[in-house]
Amino acid sequence: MRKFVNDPKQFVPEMLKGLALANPETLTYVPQYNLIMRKDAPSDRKVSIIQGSGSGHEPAHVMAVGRGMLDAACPGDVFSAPPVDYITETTKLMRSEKGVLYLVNNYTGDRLAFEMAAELSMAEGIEVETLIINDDVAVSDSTYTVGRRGVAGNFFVIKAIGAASEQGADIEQLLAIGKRVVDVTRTMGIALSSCTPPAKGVPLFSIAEDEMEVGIGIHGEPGRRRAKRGTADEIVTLLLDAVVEDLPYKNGDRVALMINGLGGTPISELYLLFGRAHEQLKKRGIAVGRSYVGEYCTSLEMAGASLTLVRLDDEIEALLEADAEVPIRVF
Amino acid sequence: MRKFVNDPKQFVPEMLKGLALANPETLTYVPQYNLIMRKDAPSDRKVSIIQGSGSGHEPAHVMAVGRGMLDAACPGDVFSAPPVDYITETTKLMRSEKGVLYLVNNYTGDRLAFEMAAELSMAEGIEVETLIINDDVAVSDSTYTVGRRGVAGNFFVIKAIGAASEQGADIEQLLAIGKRVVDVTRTMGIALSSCTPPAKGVPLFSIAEDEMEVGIGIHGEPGRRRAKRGTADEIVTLLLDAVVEDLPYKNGDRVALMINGLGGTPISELYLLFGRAHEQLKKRGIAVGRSYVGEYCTSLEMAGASLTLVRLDDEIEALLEADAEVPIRVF
Amino acid sequence: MPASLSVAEDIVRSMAKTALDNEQYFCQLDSVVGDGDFGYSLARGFEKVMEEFDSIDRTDVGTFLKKVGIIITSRCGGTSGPIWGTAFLRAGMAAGTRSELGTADVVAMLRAAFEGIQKRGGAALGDKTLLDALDPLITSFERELAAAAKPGAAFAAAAAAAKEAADKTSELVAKRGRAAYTGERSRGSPDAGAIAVTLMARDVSERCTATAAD
Amino acid sequence: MPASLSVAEDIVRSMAKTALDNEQYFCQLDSVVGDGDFGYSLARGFEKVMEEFDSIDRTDVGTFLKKVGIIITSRCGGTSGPIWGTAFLRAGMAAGTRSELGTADVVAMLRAAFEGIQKRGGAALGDKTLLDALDPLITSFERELAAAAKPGAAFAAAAAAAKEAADKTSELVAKRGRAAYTGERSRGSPDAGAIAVTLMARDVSERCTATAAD
Ligand SMILES: Nc1ncnc2c1ncn2[C@@H]1O[C@H](COP(=O)(O)OP(=O)(O)O)[C@@H](O)[C@H]1O
Ligand SMILES: Nc1ncnc2c1ncn2[C@@H]1O[C@H](COP(=O)(O)OP(=O)(O)O)[C@@H](O)[C@H]1O
Ligand SMILES: [Mg+2]
Ligand SMILES: [Mg+2]
Ligand SMILES: [Mg+2]
Ligand SMILES: [Mg+2]
Repeated sequence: MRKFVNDPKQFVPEMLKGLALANPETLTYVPQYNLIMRKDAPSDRKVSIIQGSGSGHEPAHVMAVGRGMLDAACPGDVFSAPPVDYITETTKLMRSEKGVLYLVNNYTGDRLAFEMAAELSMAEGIEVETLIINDDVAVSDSTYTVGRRGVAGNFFVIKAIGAASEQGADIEQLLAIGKRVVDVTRTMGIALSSCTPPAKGVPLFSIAEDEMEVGIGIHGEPGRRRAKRGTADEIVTLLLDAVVEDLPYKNGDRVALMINGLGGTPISELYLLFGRAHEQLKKRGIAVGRSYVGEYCTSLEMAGASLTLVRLDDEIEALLEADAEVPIRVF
Repeated sequence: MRKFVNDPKQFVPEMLKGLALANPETLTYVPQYNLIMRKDAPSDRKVSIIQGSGSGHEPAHVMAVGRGMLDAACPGDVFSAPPVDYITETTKLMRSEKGVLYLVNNYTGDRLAFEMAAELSMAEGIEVETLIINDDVAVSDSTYTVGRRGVAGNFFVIKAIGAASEQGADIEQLLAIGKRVVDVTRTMGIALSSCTPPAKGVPLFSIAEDEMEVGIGIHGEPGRRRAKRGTADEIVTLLLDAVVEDLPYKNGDRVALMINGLGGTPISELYLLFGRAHEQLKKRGIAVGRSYVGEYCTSLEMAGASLTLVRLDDEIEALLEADAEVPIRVF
Repeated sequence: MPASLSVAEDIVRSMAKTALDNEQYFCQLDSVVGDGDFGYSLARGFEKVMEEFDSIDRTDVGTFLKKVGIIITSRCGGTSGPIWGTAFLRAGMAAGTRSELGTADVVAMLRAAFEGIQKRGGAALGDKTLLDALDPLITSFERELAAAAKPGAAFAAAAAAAKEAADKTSELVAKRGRAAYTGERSRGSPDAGAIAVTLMARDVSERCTATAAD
Repeated sequence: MPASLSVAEDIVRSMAKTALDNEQYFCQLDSVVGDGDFGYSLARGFEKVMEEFDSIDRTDVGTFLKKVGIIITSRCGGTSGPIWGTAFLRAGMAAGTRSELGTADVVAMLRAAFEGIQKRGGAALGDKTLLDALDPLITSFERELAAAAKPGAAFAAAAAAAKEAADKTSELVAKRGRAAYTGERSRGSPDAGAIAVTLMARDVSERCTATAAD
């Protein structure tokens, strides 16, 4: 295990402690409930936005807490949904007259935990709504009864809802905006290596050096198929085919294009992929209006990348453009 | 080779193409000379700041081109200093009445190439000055005739000089500022894995899963010693001991603390290291005034991290705080 | 202390031991088709139960089990937190405030747990979840008791039925939880949750029923 | 075409072939103690020389070699660009505008290249660089010629002397370039640049001197 770690069970708390120490003016870490919150939240003038899900996807979502993004995050252990009472306590801390909105990635564990937490919070008189994010085209509803997974497209939902909530939108408006973003967002990923959860100590799966897992999930869940690794161009084509044809994105569309690294792939390769995807989209008559290259939603140190498209319109674009300030900024 | 790559020899140009496509309003890529420049540079009201060195350290330095940072970057191939005429052409493009400043990391190849390029540029009547960056404490002057290496501390030099040049400082003032920053900046790194240059196809060196290379260079050059991997706490102690005692940083000092990832280590682990370093510094009576956690200077997909300290004073802190805008921002 | 409460205590203690002893094994099973955290999640939940064990409210078996459910829900992440927490909560609710429980009560509690899981997670039999081991366990237990077996023998038979059913989940395609994403590839390995139920039943059978009311 | 120019062409062509044929090997040598890019850098430089070979200005040997130096400097990254570029530039300058060159001229050109490298890179003999192969090569060549050996035989002896010296760099601790950071660990493997000089000399000796003026 090539990792910087002390006690593997304390991996997440120690990370959160570091995160708060690095952002002393903006973030607070509450160790009892393993949560990270904005120092200036909640405010009765805005809906509180909360996300929780397994850890190991950093910067998602603990490093997306800040002005214009999340108000609080309640992460679980690596790759595990957070326990119900951590979510409930986070909700209580974020209680606002305008209500609390949960942004939940579509995984069974997360859905069940947030559902129970919502029930408990509503019993305490807190208004809670939930938006489900499910942008991954690798798995399709027809064959998988649990539905599509929430992956890197998550970022766009947080960004748009975060911006709108900052502007004072009420909870119904935020739900509507969130659904509109989810509706036009699609992602697919490719893994070139596995990853090793600290408490597990061994890789989640094994994959040969010349193979790739097409349609990988962000917890090492297998995707569509295992194949021989192609060139960067071939991989871009494969990802674009799956993503573009799913919505579908059409000739004349204007999109945000994200190349997201899964943790172990250097940013040089991500820009290389971005350049080729940009060119291929142009050939399809699809214009890239906004560009995102880097790590947004990872699987620990997995080598790999995902490609996300968001169809832009004036409203979505303005929300994506709005100012925000979260720890993941480099300076 | 678990990489997204087409023709390995085109790795750097394809990355640069993607970088420019992702930043159409701010950056231009000039394929003939493999350079990235600000669209709004040069300006006769400011000294042009140029950095070049081997690629494979991204975001350093091609993704540090932008307002308040570099005006242009001329990268070489992966881990190789750029050819002389690429530097010369970059210099010509960045010609300014106020002069051109080279920020050169202290490696033989880089020094020789920039020296030849400076001679050629000055022959064309361009005022050129050079600042050498050498923050790595792993190698010490007494034993290594080539001197210390320039590593992640590089970022602080670019940031401070970039800010001052934006404010109109002349080339002598910039040299003085740069030297002041170099004088108070120290770094040391640890590698947990090797990395594979795309055109090489095999790892630079081999290291067992339970080992670490203490004092690693950013091109896979060996450091001080090979040892059994310690816990995160032990590693932080080891890095801090080496860095703190070198300057030395003293009780009462206020510092910037950077935990830089070498490419393959997820940001979760970097924050964990940051938290422990912050605590240990506090015990030594050293206050962390500014925090930097993420990837600033990498070695492709190497697993590992470096720790940098910069002793702050009012002038340096104001320059580090100044606004800047480079591609490596996440949004 | 009423006999039923001490049996309930023994059973919870035994389940916790099984969860903690098999942490790595359960993770491994979950990583074949899922995401490999099942053993870890379950172990953290039961670890917390054991930490707080002595101070859990023991007014009656129902209260005791509900409290166990709340601890698990609060500390165990993943799908398993809500699922296993709900099971204990429902079993406790079914036990009510009775101080002594008969075999019929135990069957009712198990059924309540089963239905709670089903309602919470929306899984059907055959979806390759722990329900596929739990259902034959309850059915077999009930059948043996109806055939006048002693509780200990009946539960031993139930544990064996659960084992057989859990092994058979290998033939199923996962339709719930993270394992569902693997589709056809999930065939060939048993469900981690079902195996956990089986091992717990076996251990409970071996460790507890000797001292119980048979 | 003057004989000297065609010999110079053959030598450059041979050196380029050696660089391209041994790209991986030179990288490997550099990665034992350095950063593994030496073969790649050298190959890219000589590749560019071969690409532009036919259009290089051939007014005289001096001009030809200077142009080769400029191409290498412009295209070859790393330490090798400035080092090898400077070597060809200096050799070309030493040749001047003469159209025919004698063995004394060749020795002077080699010495000029040596001094150029030394000035550019600041390395001394024993610092474990290509100079440690180049110096015995020149000295031996000069000595053999002084002893009235034919140029071909003298160069073959010089190549052998270079080889012996390059092998001996294994015993040295690197003091220059990236290899310097390895300190004591650099002992035990030969210097990549020195080995490159050796192989080029051997190949030039085998391929070119037969056709040359001996
Ligand atoms: N919807 C569901 N209903 C009931 N049990 C489920 C459901 N989904 C998964 N399970 C059970 O939970 C086990 C996995 O638990 P865990 O690893 O904690 O969940 P995950 O990692 O999917 O969040 C599976 O082996 C299965 O037995
Ligand atoms: N200062 C120097 N002077 C002369 N030759 C040098 C010097 N430094 C390194 N070399 C030679 O260059 C070779 C390495 O070249 P290269 O890999 O291109 O350089 P680097 O990777 O260090 O920039 C060494 O094997 C050595 O022979
Ligand atoms: Mg899980
Ligand atoms: Mg090099
Ligand atoms: Mg799981
Ligand atoms: Mg080298």
